[in-house]
Amino acid sequence: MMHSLIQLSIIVLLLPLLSFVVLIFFNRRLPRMGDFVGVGLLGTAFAISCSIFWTVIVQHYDPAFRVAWDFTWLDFGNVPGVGPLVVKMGIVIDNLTAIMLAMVTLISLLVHLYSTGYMAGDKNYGRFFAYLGIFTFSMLGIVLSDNLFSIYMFWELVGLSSYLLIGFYFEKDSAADAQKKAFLTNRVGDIGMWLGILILYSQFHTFGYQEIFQNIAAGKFTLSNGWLTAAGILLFFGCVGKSAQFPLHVWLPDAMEGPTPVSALIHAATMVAAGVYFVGRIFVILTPDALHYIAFIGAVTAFMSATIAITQHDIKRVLAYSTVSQLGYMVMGLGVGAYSAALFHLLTHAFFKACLFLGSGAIIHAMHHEQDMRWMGGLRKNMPWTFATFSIATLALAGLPLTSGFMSKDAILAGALAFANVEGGGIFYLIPVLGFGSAMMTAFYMGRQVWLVFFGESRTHLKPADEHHDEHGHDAHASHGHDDHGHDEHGAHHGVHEVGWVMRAPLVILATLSTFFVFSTDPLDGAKGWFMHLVPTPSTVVKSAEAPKAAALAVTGGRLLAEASTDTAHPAVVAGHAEAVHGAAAEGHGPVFTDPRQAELAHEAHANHYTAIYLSSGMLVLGIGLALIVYAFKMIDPARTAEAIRPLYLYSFNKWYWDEIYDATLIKGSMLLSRSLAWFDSNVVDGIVNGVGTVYRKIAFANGSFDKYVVDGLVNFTAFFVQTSGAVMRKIQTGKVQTYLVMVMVAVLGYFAVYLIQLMK
Amino acid sequence: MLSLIVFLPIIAGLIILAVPASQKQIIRIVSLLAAVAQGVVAVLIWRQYDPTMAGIVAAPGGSPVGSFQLIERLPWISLDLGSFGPLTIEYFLGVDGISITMVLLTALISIIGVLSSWTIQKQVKGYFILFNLLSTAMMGCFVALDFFLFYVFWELMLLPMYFLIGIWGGPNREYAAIKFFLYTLFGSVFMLLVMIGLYFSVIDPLTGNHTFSLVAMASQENYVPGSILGPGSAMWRTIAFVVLFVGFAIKVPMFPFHTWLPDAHVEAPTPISVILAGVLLKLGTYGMMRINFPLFPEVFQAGLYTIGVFGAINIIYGAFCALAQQDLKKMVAYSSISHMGYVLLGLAAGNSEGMLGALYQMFNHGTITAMLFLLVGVIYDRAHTRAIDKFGGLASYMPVYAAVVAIAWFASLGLPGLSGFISEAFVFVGAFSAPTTRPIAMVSVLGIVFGAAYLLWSLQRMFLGKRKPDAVYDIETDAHGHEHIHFHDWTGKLDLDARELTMLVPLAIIIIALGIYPMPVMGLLTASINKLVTVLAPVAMSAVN
Amino acid sequence: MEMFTAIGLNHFLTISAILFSLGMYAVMTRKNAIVILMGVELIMNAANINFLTFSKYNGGMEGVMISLFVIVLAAAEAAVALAIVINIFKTFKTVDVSSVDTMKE
Amino acid sequence: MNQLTLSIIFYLFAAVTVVSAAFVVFSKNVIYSAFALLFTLFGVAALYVFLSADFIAITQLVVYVGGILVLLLFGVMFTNTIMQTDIKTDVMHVVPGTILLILMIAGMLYTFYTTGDWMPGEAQLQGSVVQRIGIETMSRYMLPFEMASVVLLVALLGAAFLARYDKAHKNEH
Repeated sequence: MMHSLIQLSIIVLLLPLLSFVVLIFFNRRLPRMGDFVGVGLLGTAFAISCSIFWTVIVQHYDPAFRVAWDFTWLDFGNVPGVGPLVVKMGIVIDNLTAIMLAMVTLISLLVHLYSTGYMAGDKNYGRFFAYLGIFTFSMLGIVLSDNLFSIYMFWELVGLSSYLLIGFYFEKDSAADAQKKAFLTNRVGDIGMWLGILILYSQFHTFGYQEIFQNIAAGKFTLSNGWLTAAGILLFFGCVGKSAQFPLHVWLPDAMEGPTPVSALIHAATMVAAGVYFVGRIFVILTPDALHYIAFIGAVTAFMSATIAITQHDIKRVLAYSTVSQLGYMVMGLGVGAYSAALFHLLTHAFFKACLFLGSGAIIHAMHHEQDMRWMGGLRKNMPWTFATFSIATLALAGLPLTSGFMSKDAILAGALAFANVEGGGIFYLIPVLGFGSAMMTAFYMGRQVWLVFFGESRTHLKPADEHHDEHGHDAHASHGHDDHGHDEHGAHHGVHEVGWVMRAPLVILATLSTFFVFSTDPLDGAKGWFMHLVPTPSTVVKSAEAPKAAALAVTGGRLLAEASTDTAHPAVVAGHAEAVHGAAAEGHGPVFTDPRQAELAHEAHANHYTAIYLSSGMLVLGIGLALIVYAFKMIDPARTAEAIRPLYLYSFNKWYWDEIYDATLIKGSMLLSRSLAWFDSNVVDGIVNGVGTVYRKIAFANGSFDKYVVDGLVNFTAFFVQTSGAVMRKIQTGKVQTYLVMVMVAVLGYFAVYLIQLMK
Repeated sequence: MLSLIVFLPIIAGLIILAVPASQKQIIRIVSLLAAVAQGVVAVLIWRQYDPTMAGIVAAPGGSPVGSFQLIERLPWISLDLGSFGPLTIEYFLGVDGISITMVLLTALISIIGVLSSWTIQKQVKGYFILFNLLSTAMMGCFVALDFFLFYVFWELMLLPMYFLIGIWGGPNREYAAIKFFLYTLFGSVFMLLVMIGLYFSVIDPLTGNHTFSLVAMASQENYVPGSILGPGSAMWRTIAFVVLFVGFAIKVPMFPFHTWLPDAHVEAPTPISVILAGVLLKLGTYGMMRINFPLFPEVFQAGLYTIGVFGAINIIYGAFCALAQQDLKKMVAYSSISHMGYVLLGLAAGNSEGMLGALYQMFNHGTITAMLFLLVGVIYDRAHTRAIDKFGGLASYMPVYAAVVAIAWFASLGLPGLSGFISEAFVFVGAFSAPTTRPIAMVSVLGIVFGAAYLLWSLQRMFLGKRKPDAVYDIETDAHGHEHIHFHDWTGKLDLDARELTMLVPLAIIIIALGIYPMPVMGLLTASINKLVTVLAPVAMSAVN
Repeated sequence: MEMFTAIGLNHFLTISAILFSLGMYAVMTRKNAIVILMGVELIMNAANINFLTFSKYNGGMEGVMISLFVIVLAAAEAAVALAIVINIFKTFKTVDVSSVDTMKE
Repeated sequence: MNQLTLSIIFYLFAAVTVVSAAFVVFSKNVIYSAFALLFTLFGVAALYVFLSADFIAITQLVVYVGGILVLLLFGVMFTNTIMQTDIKTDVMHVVPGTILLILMIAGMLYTFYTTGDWMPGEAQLQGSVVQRIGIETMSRYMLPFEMASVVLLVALLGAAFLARYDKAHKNEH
């Protein structure tokens, strides 16, 4: 009997699909192109997932909560060498799933609402909602999947919907390029993920998370530990592609070619976070080496994109790079073992970043599709609501205390510090350093953005007249209906006015969700919040390969191990109860781990909590202060600074030249290879085939030339002979062979007669 | 039952023979009815089929026809060759999991092919007679269980194909037809030799005579020790395997024997391309699974790695060549080379997942590629060109066409939820699970990206963006300010018309349905595949040698 | 009667003689080069029959072998001759040998 | 199978052979002659069987019917465009030819039937000679066999060359 939650979640999963099917076929026939269908169905889905959320999170307040259901999808029969083999598809609901369900449906619903205002008048209005539907469906699929195969399927499906939505204005070549780039880049990541899945499958002949985890825990992984690390890293590659981690981050900024609500839903809140979610799912099989790799990738990504974001002019690109940077944070968090913190940041980030994007959408809408911050300014008077919500979200992103962002980010940074300490310093201190550095930069560029957009005086009139269309990343909105009244109003602000409620309400809701009290009673410690309690760090199933380290950890780790309950089957459960008893402030707070390394990390993270708070607040002050100094008090002229450090400026402005590098090496290279192979195919391989024929002709010809001299010689000789004899006996010389033949026969018969006569005698 | 499905088209061909050539419509309708009837019979067969019976090989000591189904077995030719003993050739039909899927595919593709032949105007009568002959030959190949019978059908297939390409093809058709003919003939000549060798090496356990029955050949204990291909004569068995493999590989087509395919496709008319890619290519891999591998399992085991490497070459090489093509049809042709590479890779895995993926990929590639070629034909009818760069922005003007194209293209690049993905996925699963082919699998996974690359790129160049300056159509704005395009000398419906939809929509539905729940087809396969794997497994040989 | 029922050497020789003469007649009288070729084939068949006949009633294999080679040669001859005929046709636009008399002076 | 039926069959084939041969020679239409020749060759093959040279009979069928006759037909097709309806062949030296024909037949038959009666050897060929042919080919007639193959090759190449003479000619300049 299916658990009622499962049934509900299936309904939630299928409602967006239904909306897609209905809209894709009938949007032209329905009134208002059927947007109410999308909104209505999503509303229902959200309501149901709220009930799930309530049941799971509020009613059973249990870190170990888990219900699962699966069915046989493929039956391979009795496979030789393996025995009966089936591929199962299934759904698992635990705390994380429930939270993600609520989050995804909520943001999707808000974006649907918002789009009814933002996309109004588009000629493909209905199709837009259809695409949102298929996206939501596949995203929910990722969230609910209980096995690697189905998550891979939905993984690619979100790739598809992202492809469709980025290229929503496919008439624009830039959009078409961007969608292709996004899909292909993601595919590169997916290859890695797929190989990782294959490694695990080839060992256990199953795709299910639980089976795989139990098998590894039981030490059934026969290949070397290196393979397990490889599997982890390869699976992480999927996340690298989807969550736009370095070096596959290049697609996300270009993805801003899509309509802004899409950027908010897919490229900020949900899809790009799926990578982090997935790594969280497989967290337990990641070996320490794999985790190091992940941590470094995350840190580098966070830092790099932060530096890029500083110099961008396009309001959406700044947000895009900050998204990449924040995703880098989450990945780093996972890498350093701060599992709960990373997923917590995933949740908070989803809300405030969606708020930021929708806000920027509102601004763009109001500014008639002006996206360049250099020509904005002074909007706070015209758009108070947008201003308020946008600034709250900004502060959350920058990590100001009392915001949600503060708690999660701080937890991650604490984890990073702990990690560095546990790993024994050295190179590993790079990670927290990069983390704090990008925290500072985040504060700076967000401050810069808010100031440029909302404060000061309007700079629309400064915009050079010729920059209407040629700006990269100009919202494709310009390419349809709205355009006609778009650009004739530069230089005056009477065109700019607050957006309608249908677009304002989502902003307000999201801004509210960006504050601390939603998540925790203590504004300073997210760890005391319900999230980090309900989504505890699971204990790894990998046997710690490095014995000496384990010994080294025994000093502190051993003490924690001593506290561990005898029941090691569900360490997290035990931890949950233990925590409930001791209270959050108790020493050794956090789950109890069987693995000394994890135990050490958890301990250290708690220990470093306040250090992290001080450092990050310092960074925040530094960043925002710098922003104010530069843009508010005008003490430093950004232009001249840029001139002073021109190379650095250009390096950052051109996004570290990654696009150029890839274009020059990979793209050009593969095109060259393909052309040369095609040439090889048509000239060499096929040439050999035709060559056989040619060779035969050559032989025949050579032989022919031989014939020419010998045979023709004979012929000529015959001719000569005939001629001379003809001169003699021209009378009987008719030149007809048959005549000669007749004569010959006459002669023969003559001889024959003579012979017969001889015979008679 | 099987005879019916095999010879229905021939009967239709005879009827058409009686119809005066001027009655084009009647001729078309007759062939359509035949194809539909064939489809109905195929479905009946499918209903009767019991997926739990494995087939492949006669159970030792069990029934001589193994667990094949719908058996039809009659002595066909039996001569007394004196010193050579009696020559017995049987009319021996039967299906197991491997063949029934192909039978279903063939029936489906034949219907599609007849429908898409509607536009053929030149010598309709001759065309449809040849077409029906071809469809009989294909169906026969898939159900024949007597090697000689198989060979007859196999050869019978060449002739109509040759004429269909050579007469109804494009400008360079003679070259393409000859090339196709010579290549395949080259392959089948070797097959003949091996066939005779096998005949003299195999004894039917019941009659004690030499036999052509594939069922008898498939079980190693029927081989006469000391005979030319019997156990022990490793060298000859290897040679026979290689020769046979080449014969089938030409049909697949496997690098480096693939160059006939692009030419043949580019020159062939649309329905023939559909048949060619949809069914004929499958005959190569089907032959491998039915004849080549089970008859020489130990050689197969030894050759796994090589086969896998060739599969990988097909995948990557085909994808790269496709990336460079300017002619849309040529690109699709190379794409099917690449996709057949997956089949080879799956076979090389030698385990159930891989083989299952391979066979499923054969089925899906049949439907998907048929769709691709139909779509190419659609645009070619309108624009009279296939140059990818001569379009641009079509999606705005032919939305339905663009949508269907998107389905086909994404199915072909292996998007989850469409059937192509599952087969490719399990090919990789199998290839990776087998230690032999693991490195190959790692390399050929790259095919996923390059496949996506050329498909998406062509999609963008033809459908997205704006009309290219040198496009083959003009944009006109009507009274309401809506933009329309029109192709020169194309009077029909701009977007897909009813006939084209009746061809494409069922295919699309099949592709999507099998992408979501593959069991309807996979369920037919599993028993046979598992049996096949056990037959091929090295242990099976140790019993004989 | 016995002379007719018991198939003997003479029967075959008779047939071969008739074939030979007919072939020779064709060669002599026909103008169409191809028919001439056919005549030649007839002659060769006649020869073959003789060989085989004698070889049968003599119990030796020589005749059989030689007739084999004769057939081989016949094939070669036919190929070359036809090539020549085709060339003649290309050159003179006819296969009428009577009109091909450029060898005359 | 008794003497009588055997001989009946023999006369049947003999008749076929001779009659169709005559048709070959006397028909005015080249196509007809070609097809008549087909029957002649069949008949001759049958006679070979009577001479217990089954292998030769098969070869006869394969080479003549399969090869030469087809060649001849091709020749006809090539040298007479299908459009041109009368594929006739006209004649010369009819009178001397006919006389010679009669004389030849008469003379030879006379010789056969008068010059004593032929003594069949004590050992006659019996049954199939396939095996013995194989042995002979590989032992005694090795050289002629090889030479035959060479001859065939050369003839083939020569024919190929001749048939496309003008092409080769063009290639020269």
